[in-house]
Amino acid sequence: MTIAALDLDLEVFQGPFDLLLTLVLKEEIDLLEVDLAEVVLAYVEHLDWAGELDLEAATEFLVLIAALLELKSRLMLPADEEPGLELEPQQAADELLARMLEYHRYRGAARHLHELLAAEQGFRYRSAPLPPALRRVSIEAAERAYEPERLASAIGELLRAPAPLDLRHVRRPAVSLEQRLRHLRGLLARRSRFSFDEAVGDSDRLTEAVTLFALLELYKAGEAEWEQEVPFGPITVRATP
Amino acid sequence: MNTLARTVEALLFLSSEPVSAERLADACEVSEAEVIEALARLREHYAEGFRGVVLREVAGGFTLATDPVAERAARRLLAKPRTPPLTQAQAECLAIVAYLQPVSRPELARIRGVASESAVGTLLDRGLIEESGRSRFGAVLYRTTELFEKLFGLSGLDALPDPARFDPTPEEEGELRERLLRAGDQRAQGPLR
Amino acid sequence: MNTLARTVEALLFLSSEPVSAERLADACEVSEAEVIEALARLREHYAEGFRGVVLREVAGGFTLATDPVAERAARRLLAKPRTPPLTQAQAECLAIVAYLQPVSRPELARIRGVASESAVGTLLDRGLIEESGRSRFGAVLYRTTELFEKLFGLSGLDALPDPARFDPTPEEEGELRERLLRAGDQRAQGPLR
Repeated sequence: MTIAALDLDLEVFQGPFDLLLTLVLKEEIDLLEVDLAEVVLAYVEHLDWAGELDLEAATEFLVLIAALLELKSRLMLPADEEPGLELEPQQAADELLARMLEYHRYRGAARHLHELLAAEQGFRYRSAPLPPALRRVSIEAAERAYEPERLASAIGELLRAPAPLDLRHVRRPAVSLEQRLRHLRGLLARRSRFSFDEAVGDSDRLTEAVTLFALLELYKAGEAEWEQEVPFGPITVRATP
Repeated sequence: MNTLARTVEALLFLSSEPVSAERLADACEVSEAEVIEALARLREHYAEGFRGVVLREVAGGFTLATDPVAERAARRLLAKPRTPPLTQAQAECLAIVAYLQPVSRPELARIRGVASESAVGTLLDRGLIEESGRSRFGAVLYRTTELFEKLFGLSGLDALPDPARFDPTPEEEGELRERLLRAGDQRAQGPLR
Repeated sequence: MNTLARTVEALLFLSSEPVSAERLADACEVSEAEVIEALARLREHYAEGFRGVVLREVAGGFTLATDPVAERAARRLLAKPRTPPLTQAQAECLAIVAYLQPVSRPELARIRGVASESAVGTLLDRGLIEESGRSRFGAVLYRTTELFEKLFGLSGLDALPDPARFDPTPEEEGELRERLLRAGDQRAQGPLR
């Protein structure tokens, strides 16, 4: 299964992961309302169930969830923090408690509404059109009741195309594990040893990360080994003799 | 009244069209004979001259209808137009019909990016819009009514406010329809695939 | 049933919205007291549990509805599902709007602790809440609609129970406070920030 099809059941959304992503990007779902921990849990559960780690999918998932987390944290941080507004723990707790009590009340009220609605489930109302003889209302009895401005503003809102999206934060991995494996195997075939820096050239960090994954895979498969003499020093890769 | 008769009564109440005994039987999951028996019981309850609603057999089906005794009161009740505040969906549908008329339901849906059945139904019911023939493709077309102009205090359709005022990028007036459709498509599809 | 009761029955049958006693009296050209008397007679006829149709008092008016006994058959005949249930987020937003109306979106977010855009959007789409002007600070205010009262079987907003009824008990409150203070202390002292 690809990550795109990962089935989610969240408070604000039910469906595959990639639809969630689309809706978030189209701003039809507010990212602030998406419980990302739940998304991660769903993924972990999926891993549990699948019984094996699909590296390709894991990479994709990590990149996407990290981007979503970053985007969400930006949304959540106040634009500019005013210094000196920090509350003492006692004060903060009091305020939080007051909020929680208020929320508790409306959560209870919400439960009550649920019950009301459930009790109403069997009742249906008639919505048949009026018999033609009665359909005409008397124009004489009609008085001005609405503002024409309402129509103009309604059509104005419809005219507004959605703003172009800023996609910088969320990006589908442009590089696949398979590609990087092929790249490394190519290098190994041509040269007995090379440095990791050479292997990645000046690619972006994502490519670097996926190349490292690929290297781990090769090591696991017994195709390559590597050494690094000092921390942060150059990594030398060579074919397993 | 037994449960079946009660159920049949409820079904006739909900249906805006006459319903055949066959369809009633199917909905109630009983035989047609049982439905006919239940209808006979109902008929006793709805004997003409005793109730405000009567049971009629028309066009191969059964239906409930009001007794003529209520005609005058019904006219009085319904003659005065109802003018509860418009919901956003209703205002949008009404605006589209007002500015683009005649306009078809698929076009409305395309511009709004969502189906608009119930809003259109309410506007029809309240007499703010009405049918005005069919499009080339057979879709019902809508236009605003005289009542609409009266309720909005408009001397005519050309008295509608200029939509450009609410639009950050005013363009040629004649392009309104195309621009609405384009914006609607963008809303419906989004750039990400 | 007398003529007035019959007429009232017919009016309720025709009207798609609940009708107040006042409007019924006006349509029937009688006093409100007479209409209330006629409604009492009707109520006998429509006593719950005996008929397929029941008389209900919702959204400040009277209306006829089918008895739940017919729900299964109605679904089969009309193939229309019932109103979908509310999600937790939607129910919470609706509860806050119902009790505090008119209420703004920031206020909703403050009480729930999370932004509530999509829940509010759905409630607007479903016609359960509507805009009702702007606050002093320019935020859109929301209130519940007649449809809300109708779908939730409320005779009016005052039929909602006192919200204090949902407050936690003093013990629960004490426990909450203690847990919070403990967490606050840990944050103030501990190395983790």
